[in-house]
Amino acid sequence: MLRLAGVSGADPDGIPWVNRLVDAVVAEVGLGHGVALPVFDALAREGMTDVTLLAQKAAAGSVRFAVPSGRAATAARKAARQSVGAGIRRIDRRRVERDRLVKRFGDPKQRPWIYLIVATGDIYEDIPQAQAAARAGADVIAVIRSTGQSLLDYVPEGATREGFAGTYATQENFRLMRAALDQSSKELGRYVRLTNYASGLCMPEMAALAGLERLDMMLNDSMYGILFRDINPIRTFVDQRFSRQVHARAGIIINTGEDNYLTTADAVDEAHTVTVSQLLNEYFAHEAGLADAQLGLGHAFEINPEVPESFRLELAHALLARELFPDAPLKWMPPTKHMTGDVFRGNLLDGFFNLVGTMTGQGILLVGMMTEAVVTPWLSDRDIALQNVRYVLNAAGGLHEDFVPAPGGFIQQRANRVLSEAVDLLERIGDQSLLTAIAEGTFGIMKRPADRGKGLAGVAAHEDGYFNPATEILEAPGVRGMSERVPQSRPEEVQP
Amino acid sequence: MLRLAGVSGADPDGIPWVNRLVDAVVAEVGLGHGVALPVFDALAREGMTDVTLLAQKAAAGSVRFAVPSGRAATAARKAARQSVGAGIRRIDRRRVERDRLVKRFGDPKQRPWIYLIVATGDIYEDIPQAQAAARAGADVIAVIRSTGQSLLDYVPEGATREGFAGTYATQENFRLMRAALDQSSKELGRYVRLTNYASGLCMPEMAALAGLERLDMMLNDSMYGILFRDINPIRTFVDQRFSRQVHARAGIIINTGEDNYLTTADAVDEAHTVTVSQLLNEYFAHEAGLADAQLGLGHAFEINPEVPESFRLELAHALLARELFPDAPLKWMPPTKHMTGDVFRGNLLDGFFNLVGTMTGQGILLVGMMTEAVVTPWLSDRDIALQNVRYVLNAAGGLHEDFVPAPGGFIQQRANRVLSEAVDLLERIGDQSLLTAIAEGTFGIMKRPADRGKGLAGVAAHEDGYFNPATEILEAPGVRGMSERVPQSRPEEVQP
Amino acid sequence: MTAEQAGADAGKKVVRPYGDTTGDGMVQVSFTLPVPHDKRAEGAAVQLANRMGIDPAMLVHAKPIGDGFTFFVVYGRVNHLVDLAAVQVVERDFPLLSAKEVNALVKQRLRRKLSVVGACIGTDAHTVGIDAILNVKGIAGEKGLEYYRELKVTNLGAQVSVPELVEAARVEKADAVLVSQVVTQRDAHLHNTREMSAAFREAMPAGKRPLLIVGGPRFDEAMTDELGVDRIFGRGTTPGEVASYLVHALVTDRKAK
Amino acid sequence: MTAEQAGADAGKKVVRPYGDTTGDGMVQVSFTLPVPHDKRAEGAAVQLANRMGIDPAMLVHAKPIGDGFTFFVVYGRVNHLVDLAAVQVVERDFPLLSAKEVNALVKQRLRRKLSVVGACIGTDAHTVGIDAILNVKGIAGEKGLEYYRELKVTNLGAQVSVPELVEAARVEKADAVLVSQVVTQRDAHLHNTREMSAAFREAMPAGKRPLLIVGGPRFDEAMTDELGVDRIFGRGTTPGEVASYLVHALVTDRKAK
Ligand code: B12
Ligand code: B12
Ligand SMILES: Cc1ncc(COP(=O)(O)O)c(C=O)c1O
Ligand SMILES: Cc1ncc(COP(=O)(O)O)c(C=O)c1O
Repeated sequence: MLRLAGVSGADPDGIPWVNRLVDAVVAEVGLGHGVALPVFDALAREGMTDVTLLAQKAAAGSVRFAVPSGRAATAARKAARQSVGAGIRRIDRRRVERDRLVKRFGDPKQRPWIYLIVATGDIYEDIPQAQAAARAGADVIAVIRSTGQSLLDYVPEGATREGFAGTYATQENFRLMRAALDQSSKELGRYVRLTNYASGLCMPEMAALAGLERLDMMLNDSMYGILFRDINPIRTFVDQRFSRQVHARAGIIINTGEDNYLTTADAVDEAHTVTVSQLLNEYFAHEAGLADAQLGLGHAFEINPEVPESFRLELAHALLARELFPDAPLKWMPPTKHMTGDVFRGNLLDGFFNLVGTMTGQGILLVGMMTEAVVTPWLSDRDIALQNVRYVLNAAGGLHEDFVPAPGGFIQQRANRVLSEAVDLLERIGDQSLLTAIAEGTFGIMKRPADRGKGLAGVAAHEDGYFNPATEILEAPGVRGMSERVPQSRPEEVQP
Repeated sequence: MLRLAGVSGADPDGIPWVNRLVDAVVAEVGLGHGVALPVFDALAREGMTDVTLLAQKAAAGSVRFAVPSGRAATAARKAARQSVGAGIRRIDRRRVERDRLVKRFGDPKQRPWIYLIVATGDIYEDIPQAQAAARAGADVIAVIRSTGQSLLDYVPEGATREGFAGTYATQENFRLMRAALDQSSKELGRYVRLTNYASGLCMPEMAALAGLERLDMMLNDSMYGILFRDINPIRTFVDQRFSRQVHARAGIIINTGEDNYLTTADAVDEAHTVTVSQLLNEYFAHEAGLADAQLGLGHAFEINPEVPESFRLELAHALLARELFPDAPLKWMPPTKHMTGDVFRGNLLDGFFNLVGTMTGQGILLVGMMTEAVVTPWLSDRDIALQNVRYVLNAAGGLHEDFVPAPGGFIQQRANRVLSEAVDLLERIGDQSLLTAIAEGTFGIMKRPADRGKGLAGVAAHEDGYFNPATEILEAPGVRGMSERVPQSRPEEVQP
Repeated sequence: MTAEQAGADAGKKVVRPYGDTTGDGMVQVSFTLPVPHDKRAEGAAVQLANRMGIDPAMLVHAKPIGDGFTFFVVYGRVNHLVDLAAVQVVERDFPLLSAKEVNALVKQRLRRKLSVVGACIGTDAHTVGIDAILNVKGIAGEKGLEYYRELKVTNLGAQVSVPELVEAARVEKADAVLVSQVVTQRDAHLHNTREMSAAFREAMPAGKRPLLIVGGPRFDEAMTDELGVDRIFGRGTTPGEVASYLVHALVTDRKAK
Repeated sequence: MTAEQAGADAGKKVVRPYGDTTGDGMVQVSFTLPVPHDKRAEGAAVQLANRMGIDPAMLVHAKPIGDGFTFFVVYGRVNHLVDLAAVQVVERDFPLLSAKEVNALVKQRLRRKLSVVGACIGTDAHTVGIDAILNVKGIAGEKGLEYYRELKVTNLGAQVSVPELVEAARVEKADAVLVSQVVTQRDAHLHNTREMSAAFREAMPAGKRPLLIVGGPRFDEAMTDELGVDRIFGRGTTPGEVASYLVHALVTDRKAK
């Protein structure tokens, strides 16, 4: 919220002013009323307009905070709405800008869109690699962030050249990469999309920064943080809601993380948990105002290739998702768990993954790398992988016409079975509660109780008079309507 | 023929006694009456029984030959029949032996049979590589012979450790490899088949040796020698007939060479020439007494992978062959022409080739190698290639159930078009003659006139009284019937 | 079996890579050079192959990537010999025990439960490997250490900081600390392991320090000294091997530590 | 452009392989060793990688093949530098001419047709390459030499013996002999080329000998002296290049021969 109000920069230790400000507020008045009222009240009292300056003063200990009431509260609310509203208008402008650029440069010619990751750990190596990937055919570039970032309770500042298996997600890195890809889009006559993560302890902030820097997609799952980062479940559900409201407003497509379950659980036995999670993600997304066209629901090609008829099982699962969510741009994830150091076999598996992708009409295809079990992708891995995708889409792009699962046959039976297991599980969850199911290890065989996990300290119940101008604006009637109207981000459908 | 009569061994220069004998006969009486009459006449006159000894004497210049007549001719004919008949009985025994071993060890569990080449250029390296391949899943081992052999007018002798891109086909090499594979068959509980070439100037001799050493398949095409080795067309048609009669008797499956056309001609434009050649090969094979189950008619995955929908075009071609020859164990050949030094891409293409093989029910699958454009296969190439085949057959072996070419769609249209082009071409050939069509470069865009080519000297018109005991026996009524009765080499169908 | 015996068993000491003929020395190499594709780039690729000892080098594939890079595939004969006698391997120098034997030995000789603390440290969140070793479920048909009655297992999970780990080891009176590291980019696994072993050295006197074990798919098992740990386990480790080693190092052959 | 210029153009002289970061030196290698799969075999694979200059070497895949062989995949950082300035390349040192220019130059300066004899020699029967250069059809959108009005082309086809070739060259008064060699197993292409050039040296005095050109996908273009030929053409040669070279060597710059 404060990001939308324009707070930026960091202290000499790299802790952003946003965080210093929130810390100061929480120390004095707690979190129960939200930070907007105390902050804008203090701003008025100090006679200031720049919230970043206020944060600096607060960090120095020279500002007092209180929860205002009466006229002071009304004034603070007004100022907050204005300030945050300006941020949201910036997001709106970036969305219009995206629509304009898509109109000018065009969308990819084919489905699925080709989605590629860069993960050098240095934004200045990432940029040329992303541009090379775009030139070689990538439609979407995902910049992987450093391993530790999801557990940082702040967003680092500036351009970064470090990190393991990826560099940090920062506003400046977003800006640099988006600018580079705008250049590539122009060169290639095709709008190249950019992706990062709205995930981890800073989910909402990431969403805001993504909107402000015109990212196009964000990894954003309702349960990933709980299961794979051991973040407190309640905090996660709250944060994902806000972040999705921002994404809805920004016209950003979310990518959910069901693929991750199959890296720890068995892809055949637990196939139905993917379906259940997709349904949950869909529900929470709709609830936060996202349109179907913004739902990059995830699923993955993770069946052990030694399993007889594994390819047909994959087809069954992929088709099931396709039929359950006909209007969602499903995100089809490549094999990872059963990839080994045998890179020749790896490239082959990726080819069959690509084939399922085109045979079942997936929306977004995350390109698999032959070195999956070895290193984060090399420049050449990406090139080989794209060549693989191109071959398959070009050579067999129309094969779905001739692919008719035999009525009552293996594929249909399998899809039915997964669906009925999913329904059973949903009924069981309905009897208990989702939080209980998560606590019991239903998803990805990870057990996560609601009263544990990282970031628990940041969870507080709303007190009377809680006020968050951002949610207020994002939930205002009409806005929801808008995102419903942008299923394919088609330029003519954009609101003025 | 003389091979069947038991002539073996070679002179100190490595020229087999068979050849020395024929040369001596031809020098004195020409080829028009066949060699049987002069040889067995001389044998009687010299009071000898061992034809090899006669050959040695003839080479030393101490035997005179004549075309006998009257009683001498009758006696010579009888002796020749007896002697050659003994050879043919040896072939019959090897066939019974094969049937017994197949019964004991079993046939491969899956279709297509997995066919692998070894080509080290040294029989003693070939053997362990073949055994390793069998252990890794190969059902058929083809031992590639040296580049020059097809133009040798004799079959070298003994075990050989030299040659380029393969070592020589010799009777001893056949024996050594068959023995090694019998051992592997026992170890694996699956009869491993052995293949070589009845092709080139020594086509008939190779066929005889294959029968004698219980080879199981032979490359044998009615036109390959003409087109790709510039061997005289008439000689080739005569030789292929005799060699096929021997194959029919020996229960050997022939492999025809249509795949080769597509290495010089375009696989899309000239697809119909493959169909035409298959029909010709089928016709000549039936005519020589081969049963449908012995017809490994060839075709190949050779469309430029850059061609849009290339994979579906391959499916169309493969299905067409499958439907035209429902009872033949079609031999499906891998990509070669469009393979490059990019071995990662190569392995991928081979995977899609394997997929077509299983989706269209091919009978024999020649395993493609990722190093096709680089080297003759390495041990590891073969292992990687087999792993590729295993993955595809295991993961997608039942996919044909769900593969239903859309009625009137791309695949059906393509198959129809190729078929109608094939019919047109056959009509054109019918109007002229096959020899003219070949002379004009119809197949593999190679022009081969009937009065040119290698081995022309060995072509002679039959004179009155021409006698070949082998053809006589092989064409005797009942024999044809026998081969008709062995479609799957099932043991219970073998003649006593 | 020791390395020497193994060498003797094979009956030969010096080998070369094998393409399709004994002694042919053939290998395959691929790499990218940061130069645009032209003849000079191809020459540079051959030069590199030559320096690697490949001669003759067949450049069989060259493909431009982006503007300034070219990817190459090279085949050829490498001139190096492999001296099997000189191979240094961390062979298993302890007997492989069944769960029953492990329990019996701990019970008889140690007379208390053996305490094991496990974690993924640093920012690494790949728990599948350490879970395979520790959790009852195990891997490859073998149960994990939790299944052993006489072992007390504390699995701290992922993204554990080094101070947290040291503290937990102290609280649990750990006999052994098991650390997993899967992310290797920029040698993350090496940095984290060194940081961990240094912290234990600092926090506890030599005699009191738990046995330090790291594992992960990309470790070189011979680097124990360099990393300051007692043992390294690599790809495909099974729980049984780890349990057997624990008994060997902490119970039957304490000096091994 | 000469090699030196090219080096200068790139603005840098020394590079390393590139995995995902400038200077990381990363390469991929695969090979088979004739040893059964065990730890010692893995150690041997790492040893070989180290000798090739890869350090650290990550052994990422090991798979037994048959009884006594193991296949390995290794990734790692190679320590060699690639010195672009030292790259020796056979750069095109003649102008690329159009068919029209070729014809014009032959007609004006030679004043007769230039006679070319082509063949696949030895037991090699791969004619697609030489046909691509000689036949009208050509390759890659360029017509072959038969299309050039002022060239007289005799294509002997496949599996031509060296004596047949020498004889044909004499009969056709060949200005140039073009030989293709595609099969390279056991260096067949090198043997055959040497045999061919020796035969021409023997059969004809230096001044009368036709220009000797070989081509094929696996030749090293720098080996002309070793093989006794005037020029070698490799992968992806086009007819235009060959025609231009013929004019250069036989018409415009006779001393080049
Ligand atoms: C599963 C997986 C995940 C899961 C992890 C789930 C979980 N709870 O563990 C999820 C989806 C969350 C994930 C996320 C990421 N991953 Co990940 N992941 C994998 C994957 C597919 C499999 C790893 C695995 O589980 N192997 C199976 C286990 C059983 O094997 P193992 O770990 O080798 O363990 C065995 C031995 O090594 C040994 N062992 C291991 N540890 C220990 C410890 C001891 C004490 C002992 C004795 C033995 C031992 O015994 C085990 C049993 O035999 C690999 C790719 C691959 N196919 O290998 C990538 C991979 C490991 N991931 C990678 C990356 C980069 C990431 C991310 C950073 C990507 C990102 N930025 O989003 C994230 C963040 C993770 C983080 N913060 O660390 C990279 C690492 C690259 C590198 N070499 O540096 C890999 C190689 C993929 C790639 N090529 O990019 N990942
Ligand atoms: C087509 C082909 C065949 C066809 C040949 C038809 C024909 N009429 O040529 C057939 C099917 C007959 C065949 C048979 C065999 N083949 Co073959 N074949 C191939 C294949 C698939 C393509 C070769 C080709 O046509 N390339 C396209 C042309 C245009 O490229 P190119 O030859 O490189 O030519 C270019 C340049 O090199 C240069 N050039 C070439 N020659 C010359 C000459 C001059 C003067 C100049 C200036 C330039 C020049 O210009 C050309 C145009 O750019 C390759 C595999 C592959 N994908 O490369 C295997 C391959 C060449 N064959 C191979 C083998 C072993 C055989 C056999 C021996 C196998 C067997 N035992 O059955 C047989 C026998 C052949 C024999 N006696 O030589 C091996 C050679 C292995 C090696 N490195 O030693 C290969 C690499 C396949 C393999 N991996 O095993 N083959
Ligand atoms: C939804 C989601 N968020 C985040 C991540 C990445 O992990 P981290 O948040 O730890 O960087 C993933 C990984 O695939 C994911 O699917
Ligand atoms: C029918 C046939 N014969 C023979 C060969 C092999 O060539 P050669 O006879 O020259 O050894 C092939 C090659 O594939 C073939 O298809």
